[in-house]
Amino acid sequence: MELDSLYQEVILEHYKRPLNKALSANPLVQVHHINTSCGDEITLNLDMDGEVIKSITWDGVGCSISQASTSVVSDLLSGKTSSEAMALIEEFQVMLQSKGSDLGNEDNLGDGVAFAGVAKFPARVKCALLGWMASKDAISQAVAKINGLSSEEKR
Amino acid sequence: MELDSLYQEVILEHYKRPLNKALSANPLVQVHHINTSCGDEITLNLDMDGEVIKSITWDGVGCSISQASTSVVSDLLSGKTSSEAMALIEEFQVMLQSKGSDLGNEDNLGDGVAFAGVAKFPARVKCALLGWMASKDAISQAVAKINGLSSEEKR
Amino acid sequence: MNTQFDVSAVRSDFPILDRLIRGNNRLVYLDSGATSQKPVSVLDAEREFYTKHNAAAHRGAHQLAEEATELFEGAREKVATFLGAKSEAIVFTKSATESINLVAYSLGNALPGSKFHIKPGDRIVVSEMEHHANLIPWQELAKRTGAELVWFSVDPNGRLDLSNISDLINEKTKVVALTHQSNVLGTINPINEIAKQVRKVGAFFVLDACQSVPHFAVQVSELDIDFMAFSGHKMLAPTGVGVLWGRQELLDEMPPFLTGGSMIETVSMESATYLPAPKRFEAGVPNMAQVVGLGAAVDYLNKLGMENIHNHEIQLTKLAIDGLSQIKGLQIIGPTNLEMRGGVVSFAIEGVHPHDLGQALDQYGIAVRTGHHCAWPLIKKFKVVATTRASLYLYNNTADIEALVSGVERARDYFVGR
Amino acid sequence: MNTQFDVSAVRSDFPILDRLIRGNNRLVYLDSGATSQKPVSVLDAEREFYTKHNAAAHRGAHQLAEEATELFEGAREKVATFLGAKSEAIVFTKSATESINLVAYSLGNALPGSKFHIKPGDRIVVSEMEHHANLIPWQELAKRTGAELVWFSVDPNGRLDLSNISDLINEKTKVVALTHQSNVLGTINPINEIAKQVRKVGAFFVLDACQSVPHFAVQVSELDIDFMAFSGHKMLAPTGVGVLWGRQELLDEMPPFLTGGSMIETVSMESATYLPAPKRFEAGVPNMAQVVGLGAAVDYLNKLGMENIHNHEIQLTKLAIDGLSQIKGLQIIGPTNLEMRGGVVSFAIEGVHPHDLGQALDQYGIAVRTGHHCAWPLIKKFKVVATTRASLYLYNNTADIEALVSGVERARDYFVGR
Ligand SMILES: Cc1ncc(COP(=O)(O)O)c(C=O)c1O
Ligand SMILES: Cc1ncc(COP(=O)(O)O)c(C=O)c1O
Repeated sequence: MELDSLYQEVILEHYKRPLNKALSANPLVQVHHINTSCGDEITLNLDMDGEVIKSITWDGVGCSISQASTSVVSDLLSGKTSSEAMALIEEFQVMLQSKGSDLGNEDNLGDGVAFAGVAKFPARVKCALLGWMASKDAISQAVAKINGLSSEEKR
Repeated sequence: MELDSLYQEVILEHYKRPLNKALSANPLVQVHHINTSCGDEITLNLDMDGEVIKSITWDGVGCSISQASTSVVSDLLSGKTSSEAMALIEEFQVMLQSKGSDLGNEDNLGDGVAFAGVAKFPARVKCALLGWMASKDAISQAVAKINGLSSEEKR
Repeated sequence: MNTQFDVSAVRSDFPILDRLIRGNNRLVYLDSGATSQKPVSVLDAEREFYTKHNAAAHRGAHQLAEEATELFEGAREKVATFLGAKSEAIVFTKSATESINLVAYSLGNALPGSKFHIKPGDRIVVSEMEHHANLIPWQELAKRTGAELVWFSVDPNGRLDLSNISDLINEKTKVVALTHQSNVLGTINPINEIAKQVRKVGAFFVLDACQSVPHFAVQVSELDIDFMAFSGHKMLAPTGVGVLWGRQELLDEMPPFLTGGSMIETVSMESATYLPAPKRFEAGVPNMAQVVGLGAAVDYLNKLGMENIHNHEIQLTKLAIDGLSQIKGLQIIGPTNLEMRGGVVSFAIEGVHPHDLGQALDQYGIAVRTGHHCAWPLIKKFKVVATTRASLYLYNNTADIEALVSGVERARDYFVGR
Repeated sequence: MNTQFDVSAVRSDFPILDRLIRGNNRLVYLDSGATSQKPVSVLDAEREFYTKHNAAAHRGAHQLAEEATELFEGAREKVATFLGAKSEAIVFTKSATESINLVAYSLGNALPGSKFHIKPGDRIVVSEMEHHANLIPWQELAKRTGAELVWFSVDPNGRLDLSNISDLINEKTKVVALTHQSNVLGTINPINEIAKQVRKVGAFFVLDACQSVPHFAVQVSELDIDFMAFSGHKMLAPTGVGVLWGRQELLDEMPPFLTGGSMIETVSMESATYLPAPKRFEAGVPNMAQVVGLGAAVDYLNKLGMENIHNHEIQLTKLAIDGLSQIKGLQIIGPTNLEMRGGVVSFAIEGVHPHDLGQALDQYGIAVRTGHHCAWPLIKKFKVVATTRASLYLYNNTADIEALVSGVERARDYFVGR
């Protein structure tokens, strides 16, 4: 059944047991994203250790795709530098907009490649991207904040 | 050719040599009517002799149908009482709204029956009615004026 | 089932029902609340208009223009008769959304002194179960005029809470805009009961009939309302056509909305005067083919009979509610009794997000809608993220309902296990 | 004639051209300025949408909804490419009339402080040759906002009088709304020349492209304008669909016009926030089948080539002007040279009212338009009651023009004698 090609085992696994789904206290950055076409929402906290992402924690409601995908991204990006993270987000986005032709590089995206099948369902691409776009937004804000701080410190 | 069934000889005759097409001075009532779908306009003057229509004179621009029809009505109604005139206008209107089934009574409508063919061309019905509706309006106003006057006189 | 209603004959008029979905599944179309499918007779009427009579209605003395005008105005008569209305009171728009915006903008255009003028302190009343199309235009009108927007609540059974009606609809109220049937809950609202209070305070009553006119007999002569809006595409007609019915004396006096050709009486460079309704509100070359298609849709509905259609839908609705209620963790959002209720069934299942459910159903060939159904405040009120909605129409049969119930069960098992 | 352009092949794509008129006359359709005829490929595209893919675009995760969305958005891309524009800058409306009203109402909705806000003392510039659709919305906006409406004159040759351009378009000017090609005169206006002055004062330039986009290549990237409006039905597409193109950064910022479903970001009972363009301006279930038909119309035009179409029309226009000019008492209303001019020929004949002429031509199978052509102030300016207008399109051939010229002669003889 084709349903399994969309809902890969690993997606259902992340959906049932999501990673990092508990908001950290006093985060460096908090963002709130909504999928306006369906009402799914997430809140995402980001903490950095210098250039390196210390943790991404989150909470929210949504479909299995958006929940699992947020679980995957929160895990994947921890320990990466902000620029490494941004590149991975870009790679994931390209895969999802490929309409199914790009199967993703597991070495880079890890469990993220399980979402390659979603690209064949245009209405669901936004679900898969929700957590990734929230992460991207949070990282940009964090970088701006750190640069702002350091330039302030320099003054 | 079917064109002749619309443009009967008598219509073209009235169009080329319209009757009463010169406005009387100091009329009892003057009305101005426009066919908003094409811009044709007429000004029509009405004078009464008690209950009897003394004259209908007019001026204006329009197609052969509206010009000829106004010529016909101005001639037909002269000498009629206002209620006779209203009945004839009603009769003409019924003929034109019959879609061609009512050929009109020549004893009553005179040259007016030449417009029976117009009823088959819905877009032209308004043209044929322009002068008749203006006459109806003018007669109503005249009657109101006369009644107003006489009730004032009675007082 | 209904003996006067031969659903398999009906189905053969709808070519799309032969489509296979996601491989080899028959199409089970349960999304008619979003848009309905079209019978061949409607498609043929449109095509015949284009291939034989196409010309600009009301704008030419030639034969095609005459024929186009007759077909266009003939369709207006059909719609009028269908609603128990006069032709002159039927305004063609592009959609219910335009129809409602038309009323809101026209009121907003009225100058002080006009009975249509809305001013600060005036009140506009809506409800929590409105579709965005019958909510946001009134929010915006309230903002533009300084009027206050207030609303009826919805109770946990999905019915309007009328307990505070005389607080809500008071002497300040200028407009009451309500839906006839909720597109999420299926609830049919007691219009004439509410109308009594609307009449008492002299407000205008605007009815959103998008989900009622396609599904049961609606006669404006029996409803004590002032305006009514609906879309053709939800009642077998082409996309791109809607209707606004209004009381003739109001339509003739209200300020115009869209301005342009064919709605004018006289025009100079400085200003213009306007024709009475319906032309007053139909600026431009109209959506002629779509209107002609709507006329054919009305013919089709009349042939079947609105009473029969409604009975058929209600029988299927009962089947659906009974079947779905058996499913573990499933909650029907909306009334579960069939009194004052139409063929729209929304539900939520614990542990299965509507998006996932809709996706699984689609994989089995079953088309439903998931999300907030353009009624976000209502969805929030029921404290769910979204719902799954099955909405029925005359071409659905018991097999469709059985497919829905077993599909939902199967999907539930897939996501949460047995 | 044009070797790249096989008009008899083109004609075979238009079934209506086989109609017989008033007995046994072949149809000579010279009223494309009012509305064009439709090729089979457009009708087939619409029908295929309904019989295979019909569902509410952007509103469902099921397969039909996905396909409908793809077809709808695919048509948007076709239209964008056709105009040299970005997809996001193409807004689908019901007509040019709606498109122009959209801009006028959106500006009227802007609050003080916004760059779109229009206030007393501001100026709106139009011209004497505007169609009512590009005149009355601006009269009404001027009335609502207290702005002043001023206009370009038209000279006796039917050209815009630009001598006072810097008086008209000055630092008070907020909007300049002009037609690309006059629907009465055939005049094509020098847009970029006027745009220089519009840019200098920082006003918005709104172009009515109803009579240009269907007839010659229009690339928004080459026109220094801000908004452009046109209708599908005049360019082979179905009735009920129009386009507004706008500069992306303006569309995204402007206040919405029609409000309702599918154009929102978030909604509460009190207020809503809105998506960027194009969705911002496409409230409600869209006119999907008509948009898909418009996409097919664009395909058809592209296949023939806009350059070829224009050349073909210009050759026929020359024939028409030359032929008609020979007729005693006939006056062409509009330019008689072919520079900056399209295939619309208006005329008047002494002693023959246009209505009578139109009626006689109809009797011979020739469809023209007579009257004020929704441009009443222009007709008054030329001191005629009305004109007769022949308007050409790609399916017309030399036989059509010959029929027109001899028909007009015959009619003239009928009404005024030889
Ligand atoms: C120049 C011009 N502008 C605007 C319009 C209005 O177009 P529509 O009636 O399709 O909205 C027309 C056609 O009627 C036109 O020729
Ligand atoms: C209750 C209700 N009102 C209004 C609308 C809006 O209709 P449309 O999108 O056709 O304008 C809909 C359907 O979407 C509806 O269900």
